[in-house]
Amino acid sequence: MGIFVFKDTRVLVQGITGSEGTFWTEWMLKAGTRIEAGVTPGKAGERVHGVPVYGSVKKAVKEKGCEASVLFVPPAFCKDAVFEALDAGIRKLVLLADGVPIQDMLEMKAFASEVGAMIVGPNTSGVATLGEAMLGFVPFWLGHVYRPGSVGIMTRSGSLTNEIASHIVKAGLGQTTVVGLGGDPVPGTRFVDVMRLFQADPKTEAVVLVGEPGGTMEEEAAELIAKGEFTKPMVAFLAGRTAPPEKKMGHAGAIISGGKGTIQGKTEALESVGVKVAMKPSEVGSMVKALLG
Amino acid sequence: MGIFVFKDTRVLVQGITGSEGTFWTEWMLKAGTRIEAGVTPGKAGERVHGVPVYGSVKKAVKEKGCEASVLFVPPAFCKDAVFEALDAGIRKLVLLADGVPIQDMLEMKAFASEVGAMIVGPNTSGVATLGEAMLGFVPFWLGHVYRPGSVGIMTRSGSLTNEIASHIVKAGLGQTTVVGLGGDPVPGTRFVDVMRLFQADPKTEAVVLVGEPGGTMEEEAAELIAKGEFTKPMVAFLAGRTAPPEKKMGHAGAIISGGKGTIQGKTEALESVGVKVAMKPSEVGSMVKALLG
Amino acid sequence: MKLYEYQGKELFKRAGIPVPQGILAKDEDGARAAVAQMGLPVVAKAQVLAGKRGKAGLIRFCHSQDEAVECVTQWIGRRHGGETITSVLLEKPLDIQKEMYLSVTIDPAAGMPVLVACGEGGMEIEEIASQKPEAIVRQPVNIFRGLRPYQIRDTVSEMGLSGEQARSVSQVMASLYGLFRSLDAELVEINPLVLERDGKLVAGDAKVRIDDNSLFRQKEFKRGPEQFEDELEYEAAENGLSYVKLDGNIGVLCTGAGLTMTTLDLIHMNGGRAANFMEFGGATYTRSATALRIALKNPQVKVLLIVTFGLVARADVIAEGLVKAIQELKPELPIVAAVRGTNEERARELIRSIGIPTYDDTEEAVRRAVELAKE
Amino acid sequence: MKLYEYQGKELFKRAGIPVPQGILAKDEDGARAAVAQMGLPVVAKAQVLAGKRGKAGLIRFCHSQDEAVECVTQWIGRRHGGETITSVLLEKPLDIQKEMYLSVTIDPAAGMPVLVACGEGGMEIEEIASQKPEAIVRQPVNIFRGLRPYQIRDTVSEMGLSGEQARSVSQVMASLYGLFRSLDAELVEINPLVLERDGKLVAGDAKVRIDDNSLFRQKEFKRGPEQFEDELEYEAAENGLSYVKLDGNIGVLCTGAGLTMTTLDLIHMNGGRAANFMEFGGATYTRSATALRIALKNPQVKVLLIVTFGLVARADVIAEGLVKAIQELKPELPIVAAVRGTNEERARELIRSIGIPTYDDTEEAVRRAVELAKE
Repeated sequence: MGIFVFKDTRVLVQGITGSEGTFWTEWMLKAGTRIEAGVTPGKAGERVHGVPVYGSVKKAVKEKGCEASVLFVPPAFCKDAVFEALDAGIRKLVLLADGVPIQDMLEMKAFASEVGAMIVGPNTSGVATLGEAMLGFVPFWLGHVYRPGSVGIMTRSGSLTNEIASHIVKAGLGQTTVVGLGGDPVPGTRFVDVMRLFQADPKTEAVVLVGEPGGTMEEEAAELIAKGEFTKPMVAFLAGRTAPPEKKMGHAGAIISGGKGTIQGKTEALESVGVKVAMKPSEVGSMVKALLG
Repeated sequence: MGIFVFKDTRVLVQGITGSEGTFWTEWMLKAGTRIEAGVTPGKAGERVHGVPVYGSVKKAVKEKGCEASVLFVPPAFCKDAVFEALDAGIRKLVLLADGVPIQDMLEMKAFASEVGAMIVGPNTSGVATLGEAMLGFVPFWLGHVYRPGSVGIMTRSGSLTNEIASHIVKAGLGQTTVVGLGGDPVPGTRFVDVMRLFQADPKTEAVVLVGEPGGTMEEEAAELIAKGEFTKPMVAFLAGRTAPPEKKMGHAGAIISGGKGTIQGKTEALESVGVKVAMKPSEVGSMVKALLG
Repeated sequence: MKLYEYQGKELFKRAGIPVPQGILAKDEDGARAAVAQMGLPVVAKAQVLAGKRGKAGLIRFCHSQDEAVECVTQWIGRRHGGETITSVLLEKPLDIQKEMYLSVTIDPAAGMPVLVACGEGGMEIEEIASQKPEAIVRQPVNIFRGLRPYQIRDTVSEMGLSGEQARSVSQVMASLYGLFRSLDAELVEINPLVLERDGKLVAGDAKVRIDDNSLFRQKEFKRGPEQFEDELEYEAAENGLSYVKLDGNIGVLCTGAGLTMTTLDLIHMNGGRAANFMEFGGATYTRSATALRIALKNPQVKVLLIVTFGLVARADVIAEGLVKAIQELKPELPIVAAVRGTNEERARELIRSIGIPTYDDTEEAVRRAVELAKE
Repeated sequence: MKLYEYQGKELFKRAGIPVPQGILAKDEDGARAAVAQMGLPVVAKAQVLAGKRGKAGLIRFCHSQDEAVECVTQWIGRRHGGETITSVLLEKPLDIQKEMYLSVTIDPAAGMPVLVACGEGGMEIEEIASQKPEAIVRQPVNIFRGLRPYQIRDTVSEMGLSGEQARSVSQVMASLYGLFRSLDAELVEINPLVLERDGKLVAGDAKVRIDDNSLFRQKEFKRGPEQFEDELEYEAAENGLSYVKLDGNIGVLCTGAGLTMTTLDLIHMNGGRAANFMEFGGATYTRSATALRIALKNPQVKVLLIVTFGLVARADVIAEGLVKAIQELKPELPIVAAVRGTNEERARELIRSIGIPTYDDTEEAVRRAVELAKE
């Protein structure tokens, strides 16, 4: 099991004929991902690593029943591609692009929430359910970093996640699903959304949260635990303890965040609800192991 | 019982301090309607026939828990008033205004369908559940026209509905709920929507459809019956058998309607699924009576 | 309200949709000047709001200045579908390679704007729609999100277009949708959308219909008498009344469109012929008086039939208005009335007090009116 | 990117939001001309992107032309928060009756635009927010439906305004939201929004921040060096790199913001001090080379620490780029590397081949770098 994407999830690759799309399609297939179709306007009829290419998402969904889409689409065109996918009935999306205009993201979020869809990203390395499927570019092939197991990872970072994941493996454990929320200020999916899924997944026994300064996602995670809606053991690692304070969006930013966002505040919030906060990446593995007894 | 509005439905009157709003609030109260609050921006604190007036729908909903709203608002401001009501959580609306811009109505429909709300109207005389509540200006006080009973009425007309209703009473029957869909080309609620409600209402034993030329609402009603989703006895009266053909919206109108819209076509569609179509208003009462055995 | 072709093309031009070079002529001088400026040949197109202008011979290819002048001078003043022609559009002819169809309108059942397109287009679009429905592409649009690039892409591809043609049709679609929204239109239609031999795309015609309910904010447009088939219809509309002249002799005054149509149906079933459709709200004295005055202006009317079943308006209020108007206008013809609703007893008294028979039943009143009309 | 006050006010003016009369001066002549044109007194406001300008004495009330000239000539060229002042805005002073606060920004948790308003406003808005939070009105906006009249009405009423004040603040709100959308802004802020004694409403200041990711379509704005606290930051940004100069001596090159911050944290925990934050994607040779070059430009750097854990980029590709750059630049300082990810064995070989020690473990590499920096 795991969450979000499974070996039988029928996946669409938007932008499959681009160089990135083509390159990562091969790796995603190797991860076991059931890629049923690709879409690139004007390239209908082609094939990429054996995957048939359609000119529109609607056609791909109609013919192949795709349920999830991973988008290798340049930032300027993400909004259109996401709208197209949502309009065609896709309800799980992984948006990899770095550089998506933030107001486009607001529109995508609004549309997704209207129809009850989940957008992971943008600016993420994607999602991998180890041993089942991978959407994006999580390096599942590094055996000393990723392997099937019982720990769910949700993260705002890319490379750091590999570092953390490698310590989980070093501790003799493995992962269920790794979800990269992405580094943008308005991610499509937040920690709390992923926690609800991990809570419901019987195979995930513990969850590792990889956080950063800024925003309120870590504080929301703590609130969800406080409300009793997430009850599994959790270890957090927060990068940026010594980072200079975030450049704020005028007074409005401070008003909106209500003073949240510092690593100190996040650490306190998480610890107050029983989350173990690691000070170094190398501590994460042993802390999880200890929690799982 | 009946449908849509009941004696315990907490009702809001938007535009309550206007002359129409004030006049009809008194009648609606007389009909038994549980009017909890009124709204007119800038008139918070006033009272109309004892009903407290708020400055915003949000406040009225918060303080009085209103679930339904009837709008005595000029056409130019209906969109804003409906958005305000939907945003505040109201899910049943009766839009009385005649002259609402059609694209405003498209926006209202889109918002309503996003949140699962029902807008009856515009350009309607409203909704009355006899003996329980009335939203709009259905003349429930005319005892030889309206009285509690077992027949649901759904109609595109105003005065004609009184004529038809009077023949139902003449036949010794009465009505559950009378729903005026309104005379505009894009009504917020269609025959099929009302039929689903009547189907679920145990007190409604038969339904009378009052139709007109143009549009496809009568044809959709026939389709719903054909699909087995509406199974109660139905009598239809269609006005405009001798009316000159509708002025079409260019070729596009014909393409969109697919040639539907004539009284002849509507009659055939309804009769083909067992609906009795009356030729004169005076026949409706006896036809319903015959169907109810 | 409908706009003339030349008005629609003016709007198209502003929105960046290419239109043929053209000049509006209103008289002989105008026609000569237009030809002098544009050169020959030209196409003369009478500016009318009703359809079927081609079949009526009101579009003509002119090889000489005299021919153009002839069209203008002969057409102007002529009647077509109830309206009088007042201007002729002279245009450079198009070098047609292919005709397509494009419109944005409202799908009432879905309650959404819809883009309708066809790669084949031309005059017979309705025929294509019924015989080859798969050639017609319908793209419903979420009004909040607007017409999106992927929808345009899908539509153009379903029209069978690619490359430069696809690109230029896409641009026209986006502009057309923008016009639809900004004009509060019920319809914006290009039929045909012409692809010329040199690859250029041009709107061959322009049909624009603005939502009457939006005229309070669409201040550019004013509804004039040319929008109506009859002067009386215009006068009625200006007074908030809905009037359509028919060819019978029973003048009809009713409340509500449904009751009015039913009354007309009943007249027909009883062997009579109505002189008009007339719906009056009846909320005020003035309205019923105005309605009466307009109905009586039709010289065909032999009998007046009044049928109301008050809703917003009280029956006695309507009756008072009618009585006042009748006393003032003193019509010299029989009147039959069925006035029902709140306070109908007093209404009946009032009407009877000036010697007009009243009925409780619409069908009875209609029968009596038909009898009187036959006398 | 942030805009200067004068740019923001120019945009406000275009959007119909009233701003004080003002002239931008860049030198003595400019200052004299401005005063000559506007009369006295004037307020001189240094144009800087950083905040706290008032506390730094960079806003001054000038009663004479000489005072204004003094501000302009003394301020220009001065440094404030990492930037050099290049212009001063001279404005007619406002006759303040009341100060309010108004902004449109993004609520990241809700993923929605939000209108933030306060009827009390002024300099201490953040203080109000923490001490009297009920005075701050937040109005989330559905981005498809936009800021609706009823939301403006509610906000203005919660601000405690009515009558003419309510009307004019409403107009400013609608315009401000329009600006927010059309500019792809992260923030448009008026603080203070001044109500003058004669009842006129004027934007006392203007803070506008455009989303960098939207600059490809917001062609009016170009990011220049003034947007960065340091020349190197600008150079890095122009090369798609994220660089922040810090005050330590360990130069850092990492992939990913999270790993970079973690490396900085580890350096700190081990008693060292980083010379910079530097995140390079590492997808191409050039990027790692450029990153290296920029990091070495800081003369404080005594040790270079490279930490990567390849994601999109293969470790060997990153290593190749680094090796090439090191061979070319020949830096005369110790380098420590922890390069992991796909093909890390080959990466390690490559790096070792030029005599640089590599580590498997980030924490070990950091410890070694800190040791070297202390030598």
